[in-house]
Amino acid sequence: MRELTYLDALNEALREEMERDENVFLIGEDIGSFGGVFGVEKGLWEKFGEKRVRQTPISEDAIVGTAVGAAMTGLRPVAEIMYIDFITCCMDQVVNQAAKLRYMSGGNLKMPLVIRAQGGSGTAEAAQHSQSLEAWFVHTPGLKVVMPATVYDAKGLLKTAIRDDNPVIFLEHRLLYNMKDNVPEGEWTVPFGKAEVKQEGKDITIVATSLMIHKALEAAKELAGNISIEVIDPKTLVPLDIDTILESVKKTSRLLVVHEAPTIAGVGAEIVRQVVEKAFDYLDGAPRVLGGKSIPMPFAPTLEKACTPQKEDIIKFVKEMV
Amino acid sequence: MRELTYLDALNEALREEMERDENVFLIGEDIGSFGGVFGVEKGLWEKFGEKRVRQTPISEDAIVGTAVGAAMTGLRPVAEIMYIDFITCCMDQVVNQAAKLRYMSGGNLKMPLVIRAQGGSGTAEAAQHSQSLEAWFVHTPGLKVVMPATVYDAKGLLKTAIRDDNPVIFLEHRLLYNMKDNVPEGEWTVPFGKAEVKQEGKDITIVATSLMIHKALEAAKELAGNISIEVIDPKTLVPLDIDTILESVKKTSRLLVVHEAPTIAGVGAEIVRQVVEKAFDYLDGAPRVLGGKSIPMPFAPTLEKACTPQKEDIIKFVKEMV
Amino acid sequence: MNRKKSIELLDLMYRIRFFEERTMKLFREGLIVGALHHYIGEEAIAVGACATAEEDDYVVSTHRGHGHCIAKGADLKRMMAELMGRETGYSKARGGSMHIFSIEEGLLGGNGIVGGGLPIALGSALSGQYRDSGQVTLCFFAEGAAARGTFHESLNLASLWKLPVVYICENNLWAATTYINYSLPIENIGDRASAYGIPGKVIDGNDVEKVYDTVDEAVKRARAGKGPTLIECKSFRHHPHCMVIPDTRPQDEVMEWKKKDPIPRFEKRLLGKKVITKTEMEKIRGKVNNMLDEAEEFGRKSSVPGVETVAEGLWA
Amino acid sequence: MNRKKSIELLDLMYRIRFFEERTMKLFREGLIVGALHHYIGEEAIAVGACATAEEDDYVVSTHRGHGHCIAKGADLKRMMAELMGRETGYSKARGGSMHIFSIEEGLLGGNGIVGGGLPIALGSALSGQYRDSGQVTLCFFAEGAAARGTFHESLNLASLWKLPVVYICENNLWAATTYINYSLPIENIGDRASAYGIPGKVIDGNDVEKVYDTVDEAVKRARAGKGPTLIECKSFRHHPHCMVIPDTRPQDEVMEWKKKDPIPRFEKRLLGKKVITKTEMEKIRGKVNNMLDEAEEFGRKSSVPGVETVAEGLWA
Ligand SMILES: Cc1ncc(C[n+]2csc(CCOP(=O)(O)OP(=O)(O)O)c2C)c(N)n1
Ligand SMILES: Cc1ncc(C[n+]2csc(CCOP(=O)(O)OP(=O)(O)O)c2C)c(N)n1
Ligand SMILES: [Mg+2]
Ligand SMILES: [Mg+2]
Repeated sequence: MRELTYLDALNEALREEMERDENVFLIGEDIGSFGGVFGVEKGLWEKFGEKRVRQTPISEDAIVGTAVGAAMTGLRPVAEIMYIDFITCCMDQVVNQAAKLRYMSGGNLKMPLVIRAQGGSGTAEAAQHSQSLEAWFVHTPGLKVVMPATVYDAKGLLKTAIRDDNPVIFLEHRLLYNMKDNVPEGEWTVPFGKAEVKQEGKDITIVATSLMIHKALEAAKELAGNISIEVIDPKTLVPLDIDTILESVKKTSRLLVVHEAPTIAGVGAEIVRQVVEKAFDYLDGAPRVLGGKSIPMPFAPTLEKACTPQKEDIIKFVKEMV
Repeated sequence: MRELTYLDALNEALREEMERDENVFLIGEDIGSFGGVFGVEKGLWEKFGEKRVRQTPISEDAIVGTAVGAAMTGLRPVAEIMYIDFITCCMDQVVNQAAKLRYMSGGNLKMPLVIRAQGGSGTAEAAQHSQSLEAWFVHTPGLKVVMPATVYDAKGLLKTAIRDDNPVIFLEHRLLYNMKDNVPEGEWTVPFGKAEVKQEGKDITIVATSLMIHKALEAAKELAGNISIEVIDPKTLVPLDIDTILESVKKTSRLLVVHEAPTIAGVGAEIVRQVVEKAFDYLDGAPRVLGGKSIPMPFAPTLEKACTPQKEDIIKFVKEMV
Repeated sequence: MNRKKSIELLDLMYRIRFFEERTMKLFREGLIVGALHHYIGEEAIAVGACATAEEDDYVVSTHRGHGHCIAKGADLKRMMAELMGRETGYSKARGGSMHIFSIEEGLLGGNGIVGGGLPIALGSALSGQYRDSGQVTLCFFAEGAAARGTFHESLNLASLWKLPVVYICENNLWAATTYINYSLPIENIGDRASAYGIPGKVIDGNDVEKVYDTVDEAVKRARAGKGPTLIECKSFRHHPHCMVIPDTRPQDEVMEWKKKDPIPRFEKRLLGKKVITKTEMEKIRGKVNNMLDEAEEFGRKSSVPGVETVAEGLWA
Repeated sequence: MNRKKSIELLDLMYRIRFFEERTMKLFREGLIVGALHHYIGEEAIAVGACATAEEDDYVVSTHRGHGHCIAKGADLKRMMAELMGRETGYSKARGGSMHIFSIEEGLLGGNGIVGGGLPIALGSALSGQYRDSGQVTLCFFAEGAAARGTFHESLNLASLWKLPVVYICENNLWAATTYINYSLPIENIGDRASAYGIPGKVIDGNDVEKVYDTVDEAVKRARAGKGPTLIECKSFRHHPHCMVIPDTRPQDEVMEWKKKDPIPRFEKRLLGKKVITKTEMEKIRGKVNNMLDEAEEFGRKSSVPGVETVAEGLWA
């Protein structure tokens, strides 16, 4: 075991996959000698050279388009969109091309493509740099959607994503980049579609994504002794391991979903939909979603905080629900 | 009363609003002398001239950007995106600009902007011309989202949209364009945030949007005598008239939401979320969503049909639920 | 151009023309549905351009893509079956007219999104460059697409990276019902090449040999690692935008362009140069017609895909 | 340029420079948070350009927008309060550094999306044209944005519609950590004007008078209904991309450009022409410093917005 940051873990995953398979290459802005604005690609340009670490102009459509065309023709691109907010500049390539071409070709082609981006709020960068857009991609047939919450998962899921023959939207959270954890040496992968019970409990199930896993765990810790909370990280939203969630809800009879994206029409609503459909009779009370407010993320840190679920909000919800 | 098509109704709304307010102008592709590829703008170029009916190149970012900049500075643009699928080519302008600028400006500016588009499937145009993307916009703070299902509402809601000082995503369904109905002479508007009970019933509530209202009404007709179905058209998804839905569910104890967009992370899930949160104790069974399959829309008409809710599917669901 | 090549090109032009005419007939009969954009009048571009390509070169096509597929060597049967919504079609009836893919034959698909193919062509070009395989990408798009941002991002990046791609702009003057003076503030799209520091050509797109020669030079340049070229081919479509939109173009404009029809023009040249005789020409036409009878028959006899297969082909 | 105007420009350049220096200090003190992009080194562009504008002309700005706001006449107090996240800020602390709007003063906001402002400028320009009000839009963007598709769509449409907009490209050679040779395959962005059939200029962006004269001509042209101009101003930012990214540029490049600092250069010219004395200059600097003390004080004393107000300003 050794200590790694989430950032290191991503970096290691990229390095190992590039070593393993020479068809893997990186494309994105500022990923060359600087190693990415957050440092995810640190050292890779030096190691693999310009052929495989391709720094682009500010041309998101071209970045994802290049990745799509390359993936169709035998390469395995990992594209970086610097902030998930900027994926709005290339949604056609993501949604109409990457997601659909394999099916539209009758399975004639493969699309082994990863689009990495980081998102979320918490750095006072305001509405155009603070979004969590996973619900859009979950709603779009043909995309897999991944949200690693831990150092271990960051590495293991990214490796799985790169080896997948389908387009994967890989969503990091920039507040997690410096999070450290002890993880094994050597290589590991984390499977898609397998949720993890982060903490067992019996009074209520909390399903949380990305950064919110950590807030949920803090809340669970604070309530420990009074309320026993089961915390589940789905890790991948497509495919979604609904079975693990259902199993938990059948035990606890209560469900709270926590995510940073706005509550309205977010992924939480989808999880609630599936749970009520499949475990209605097990529920002792209404499942709820604690998500962000439906407000463009304000700049001022106090307002920003007020728009995003905090540990205190989770505790409040749990107390109301149990 | 006189007979109008949905298309005529839209056309009339545009004409009347342009007559009423000279700041209203239209912008989009093929909307000049041809009057729009579906004919919504028929005759308007002749009547109002090139200044107010602005035919553009194929430049969706420029179309919506022009509308955003014009709306900020005193005009009232109505932009047409020919197929909602093409809004992927200008999501930044829609989501990061139109939706957010007013809030980001601290309320310093107004954004009286309508983006019209038509969507849905049923014409064998395949995956890039058959989407229903309303969930994305409902999930995006700052946008109003409107889906007229009738001739009357098409006109009345479009007029309301044009008079609204906020950005409105106005989603038509091309299979409705030729639908005829008897509607009054003269002008009317239809308010946002006011659902309509299209048919009263007591056994189950169906909330359906756009074209699906008509399928739901057909299903209700077919089941009449056996199962009494209440059919509700929310008309606007933002703002959503959840009260009317709740009232109905409290009466029927059962909820089915029907929409054409994929079930997964669709608007149906959101309606279910709100209903279980606010009326859990009134429910006699799990609320469900009948939406499209999570598959890029196939070209072949049989497959296309299999991906989209049909009257028979609604009947099947209702029978399972009641 | 030698005799064999010339005849091959003529043959391919017939195939496209007759294929399109056949699809019109089948559309009217209700056997083809959906969006159908015909290439009639523009055959010289696809045929001249694709004739310069090797089998493993890539073609990125458009909504008006039948011509590109046929010129690149696609099987008429499987194309027709696709348009007719049969499971034997290239895309198993998932794609239809605008989405005929055949990765093995280098066909990277049409595209329902105008300008949507331009960024994809960057990727296939990069792929060839990456493997050092010499593969070139021919990227077709039309003058309407030249107004999209993707045109700019693509040509800029292709030039920066010296990607082996040839941009072939099919300027048929109209984008749906929009005349070019509503979309282009300058004379020639080809002149935009200078904004990217690449060669730009503006040529008669109804002259198949001219297209061949110009694209050939660009392909050689691309293969030699010297980067992209932008080639604007002036042409015209004889029919309305698609089957469900009436013609809005001045009839005399249409008539003028029909006089410049690339097929009779090429026939005349070949007859004049005695490369071919009228009888030989008739024979080729007959053969192509037979091929289309077979293609139609193949489509008619093929099954529509079963509803139970609907999810097949989604995930790899 | 007359004496009064010259001094006004110098004054504005000081304001920008000192404002930026002050925000750096406040950032280090933790009183300003978030993304902070400084304009130091590029003052001549905003000041020269905005000096040609009328009060009711529009300015579309960028992520590096403080200079544009100040040059257009924004109040330093309300700007500083915005950056400090106070409710007295231009955008009531909803926007922050990248989103300072003041519709009354013609400030249509910065933009967190590179290239996101270009299409918006079409709209404000159209607005002026529509009302026949003579209002012109100055659209700022930098060389990084010139690679985005929005650049192309915007210049194309502006030219087609002869919109009253002046495109001012602030080429500071670097986009975050990306040098221009990674984004531009030609020498000058200004040369791309020909692709749109509009005038293009490439000028020294550190020469405030040159900027003034060039933009002035373009503004007059726009006001006369003759359409857009593209002006590339070569310049350099003295500091790293933003407060949280270290400098990656060769230090000798930075040193070379600091020698071309537009402020001492303009001071020297004014002193040489005896338009101003050193004492007068000192006085202006003192005044500007006082203004910034006041602005800082105003920010410090203003309240942060109450959490209960968070939804205010969303819906009209
Ligand atoms: C992004 C986008 N906008 C609009 C359309 C609708 N549309 C389909 S074809 C077409 C005209 C295309 O014109 P052009 O590029 O000149 O090609 P042509 O049909 O003339 O071959 C339009 C506007 C689309 N498919 N995609
Ligand atoms: C569409 C988009 N892509 C990427 C970014 C991240 N980003 C912010 S500023 C910047 C560099 C901008 O360079 P340039 O346009 O030259 O402006 P400068 O900072 O040099 O003034 C980048 C890449 C963004 N904000 N928007
Ligand atoms: Mg055309
Ligand atoms: Mg720059």
